[in-house]
Amino acid sequence: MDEKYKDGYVEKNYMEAFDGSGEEIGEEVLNYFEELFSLEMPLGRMMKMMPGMFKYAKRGKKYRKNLMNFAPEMMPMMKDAIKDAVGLGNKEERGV
Amino acid sequence: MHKLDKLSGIREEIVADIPIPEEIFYFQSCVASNKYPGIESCTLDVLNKLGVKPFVSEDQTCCGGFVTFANVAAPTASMPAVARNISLAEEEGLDICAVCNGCWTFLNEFGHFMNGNDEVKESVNMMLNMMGREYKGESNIFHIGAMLYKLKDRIAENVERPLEGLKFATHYGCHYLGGGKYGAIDDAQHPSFIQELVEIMGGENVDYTASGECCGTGFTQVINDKEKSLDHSQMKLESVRDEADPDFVIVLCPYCLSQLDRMQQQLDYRRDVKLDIPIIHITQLAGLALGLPKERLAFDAHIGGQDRFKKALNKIGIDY
Amino acid sequence: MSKKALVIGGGIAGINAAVELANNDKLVILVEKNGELGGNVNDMAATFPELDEAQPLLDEQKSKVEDNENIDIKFNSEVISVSGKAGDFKVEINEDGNTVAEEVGAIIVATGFNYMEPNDYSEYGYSRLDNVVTSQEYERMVMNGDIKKYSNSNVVFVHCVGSRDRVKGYRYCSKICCTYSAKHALLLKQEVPSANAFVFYIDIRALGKGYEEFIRDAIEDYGVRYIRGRVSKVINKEDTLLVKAENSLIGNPVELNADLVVLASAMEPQKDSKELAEILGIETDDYGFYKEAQSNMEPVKSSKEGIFLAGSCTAPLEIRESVAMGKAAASESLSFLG
Amino acid sequence: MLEKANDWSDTFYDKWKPIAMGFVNGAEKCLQCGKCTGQCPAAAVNPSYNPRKIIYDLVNGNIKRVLSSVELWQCFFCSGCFATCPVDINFPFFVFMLRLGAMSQGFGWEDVKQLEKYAEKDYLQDGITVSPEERNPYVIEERGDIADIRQKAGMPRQREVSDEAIAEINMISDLSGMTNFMKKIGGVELYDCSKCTPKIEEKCKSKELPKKVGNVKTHYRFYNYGVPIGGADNA
Amino acid sequence: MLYKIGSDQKKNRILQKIKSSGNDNLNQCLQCYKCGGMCQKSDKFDYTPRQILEQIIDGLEESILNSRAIWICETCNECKIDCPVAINFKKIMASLREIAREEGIEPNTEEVNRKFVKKAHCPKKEDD
Repeated sequence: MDEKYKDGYVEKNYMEAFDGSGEEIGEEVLNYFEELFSLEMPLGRMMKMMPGMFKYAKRGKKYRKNLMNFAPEMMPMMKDAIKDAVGLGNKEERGV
Repeated sequence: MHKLDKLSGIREEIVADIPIPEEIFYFQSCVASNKYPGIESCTLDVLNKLGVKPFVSEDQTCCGGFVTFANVAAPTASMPAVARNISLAEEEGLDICAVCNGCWTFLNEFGHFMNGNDEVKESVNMMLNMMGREYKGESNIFHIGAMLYKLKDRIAENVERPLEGLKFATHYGCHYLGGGKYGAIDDAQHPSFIQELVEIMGGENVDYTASGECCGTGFTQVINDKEKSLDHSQMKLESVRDEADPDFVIVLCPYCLSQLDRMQQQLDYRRDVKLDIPIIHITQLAGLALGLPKERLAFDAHIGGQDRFKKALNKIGIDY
Repeated sequence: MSKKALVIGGGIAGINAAVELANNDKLVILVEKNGELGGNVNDMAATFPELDEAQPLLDEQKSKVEDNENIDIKFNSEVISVSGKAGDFKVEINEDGNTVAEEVGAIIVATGFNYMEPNDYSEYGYSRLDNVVTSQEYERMVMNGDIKKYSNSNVVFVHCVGSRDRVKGYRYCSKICCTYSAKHALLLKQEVPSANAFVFYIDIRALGKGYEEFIRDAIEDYGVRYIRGRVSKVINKEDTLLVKAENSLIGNPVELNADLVVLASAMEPQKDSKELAEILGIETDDYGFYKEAQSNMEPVKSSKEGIFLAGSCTAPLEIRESVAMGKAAASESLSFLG
Repeated sequence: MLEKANDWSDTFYDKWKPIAMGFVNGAEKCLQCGKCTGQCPAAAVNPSYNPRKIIYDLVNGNIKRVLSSVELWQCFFCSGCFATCPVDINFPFFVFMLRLGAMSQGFGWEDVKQLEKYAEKDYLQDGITVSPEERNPYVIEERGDIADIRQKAGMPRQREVSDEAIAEINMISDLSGMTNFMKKIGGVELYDCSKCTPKIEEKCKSKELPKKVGNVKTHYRFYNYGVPIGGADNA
Repeated sequence: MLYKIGSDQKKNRILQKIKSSGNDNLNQCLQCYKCGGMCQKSDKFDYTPRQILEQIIDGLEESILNSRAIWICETCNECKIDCPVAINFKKIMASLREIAREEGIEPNTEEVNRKFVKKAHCPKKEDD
């Protein structure tokens, strides 16, 4: 029998492996999933997307053309994201 | 002998609404193109012979199912890739035909999911618009097994090399019948559509106890925990060898093919289990019956069961 | 108000309803679909929990009906149309081809149930494998002695085939499979002591008088092995059947080579229960069982006045309760008979 | 194995369902009947793997035991349980989602590390997950080079994926955060089996854990669902 | 791990030994786990008392004889007092320990109950 599984090694250690109670761990995992599956476009996420777009644009002319005709669609999204982030939008709507 | 007449679980209503197209988008599978090219060449020739022109596009990448379910790519990362692949077929206005259980289930599952969930479709299309593509979600995804079953009358007319005297066992794989149980043409527990095709082509069906079991890859277990995957494959292959002793085992998915094929050598090397079972894909079965030449069948890409290949193919007139 | 009553269905519930009405010197028309009375009890070898012979008991009930001149039994017949209201219904009955018109004061529906054919359960291979039978066929095997050939072999009884299943079956629990599976195991052990009996259950529901002791006797005295876990697959090996399940009290999967697999299939309403409901103008629930007026306070009244329900056409029931319901329906319908 | 029930988070499953966009639903309908474990190929070969127990723990909120368990990573993904389940629970999707949750808590990285090569080197660089390169020496000399077989079959020596497609999937991977997700893990670099030495074999087989993944501290997993009789040696 | 059942109970060595040692009401066990709930050492067990009973009936010798429970059991017999069918669990554990000793299976736990450690000088027979 492996040394690791003698007397209560499992109970002691898997409790210590988590630093927090069941509720906290549940919250953490839920926040992780929330952020993983979130569909809104906050400014932070858009910033993270920038390097990917530049790398794509660097690859060649026709890729830059694709990004160009995507630009008109991106502009309104950028405006909302910046407005949300900077907080220029009306306060009640964002429930501040 | 397989009791076919007693109870066939084929779902006629699903078979009925599979269209017989003139042209179809052939979705290249990664294991097929890089490990078993016979599947690709047979599919192209068989579809051409049956009057369906396959359209192959170099822009089509891997379905991304393996990297997603191996937890390296989150679903939000692979859903746009699936939408991108499906949008290639939509540009040509074609339906997609996949040769692998994994590709079919993955494209189908996420395809239906995106159609059902509008915000997801919007956010996916936002990413695809950057590349000048757009996912509309019109083209449906069919499995090559379902297409061959739908074209079984044409197969019957075009059989040039009847498979007399050859014994065929089947392994249906898990994802097409089990995972996609609401889209598949046959019942998951007692499938019989390959047996019908074999009878049309003149072969004889043999059955074995572990025919419903998984092939043993466990999707990533063969990489992460090879012993357990070998245990299961050994149980299955020994059941095939002892009870059915077939000339060929027909599979629906190249990943099952690679597992059952290569594990014979691993089992011989690691556990001294002597197995000599030829494993072929359903498209290679169709290629065999429709008289494709030896090179197009590409059986020399297979690892296990080479002597049995020689014996069986010589029996029907191919000097292998 | 007409003095006659109509009883649809000659099973155990219908028989008792007819006898009660006849003993109160009312005239009864008993409409029976098949050629003989008794319904599902005809296929029964023994009853539970006393395990005494079922057929003599049934013959005694049948003779009560046949010798009673107040009861006019119509075999191979069915009701075509019903009109009018409580107290004087006008009924047309198709008896062996020719239609007969009758005037009745009250109608008692006792059409009973039938065992579901588990063909959708291809994992059990019901009509595909030879040694996989339903509980009804097993009872017939016991009656005509086919069971003797299973000496020192394994017989497996599978619970909940078709019931408690949202995907291919019905969501309700058929109530008596737990008890009659124990009865089947006991019949097997008495007939063939050398056979091993295995019962795969999810939870034992002994919902009647003396049923729990009955099942515990089967486990303790007769050595029937009860394993908690629903059977996942029955696979056809060369000559035996490989039964795969999980012993969920330990958590390990289990394999067993069985020679006979008995499926306790669900009790579903009769195939034509919905049509008959339209003819009578009464409501059914979405499975096809007839709906009581009020499930607790008026279990015997149907949704239409003057029409009463008896037996397992309302829900899966054992004999004892069908008989009680038959008698209750008879007594309640008296007020409508002149 | 003491069940510290007060340590369960019983609202986890209900809150989780809407977040996971409908990928996971139906576990609350579970009858605990064991039909899935009966036919499960993984439960037949693994000493303590039991899908029914995993669903039970998830619905009751004992997520600490699920996320830190080795058994969660032993599923064969064959969806036989989804095919036979009387209440249609798509268990492989639950395992897939729970594995994502376990990775967020630092478990399971030794397995994902071995698979990361297929995503970074093969999928993103040449667009195909399974590369033609062979590592099994028997296959290399017995079967020979796949490119010759493809040529004999009258097909191009190598399946080409257009660089436009590769550019696009790379952009998708960057946009969706998959690239930096993989950078954190750092895949196992695979050795050439024909030039194998005991030292290389030991390193190749060992499943040492990445020290940290991003800011997530990594842990080894535990056999939480039963004593590993005979299974402990490769724990 | 998958295990096979169906061979008749005569070949089940452990069951026969337990039956011969006096408690043959093993199949009366309702699997209701009243015994484990009140047992003082049940948090240290790897298998709950009722799981051990179930495995005895099925003949899973390897997992019973390797389990920690048989060595940690305090033999206080409180479980027999509360058990609805009065299964003498203490005797069952005793015969399991005897079989484990005959087989020479080392207890895989440090917390072996002092009662079972036979001292060289101590003539007392174990358990009574």
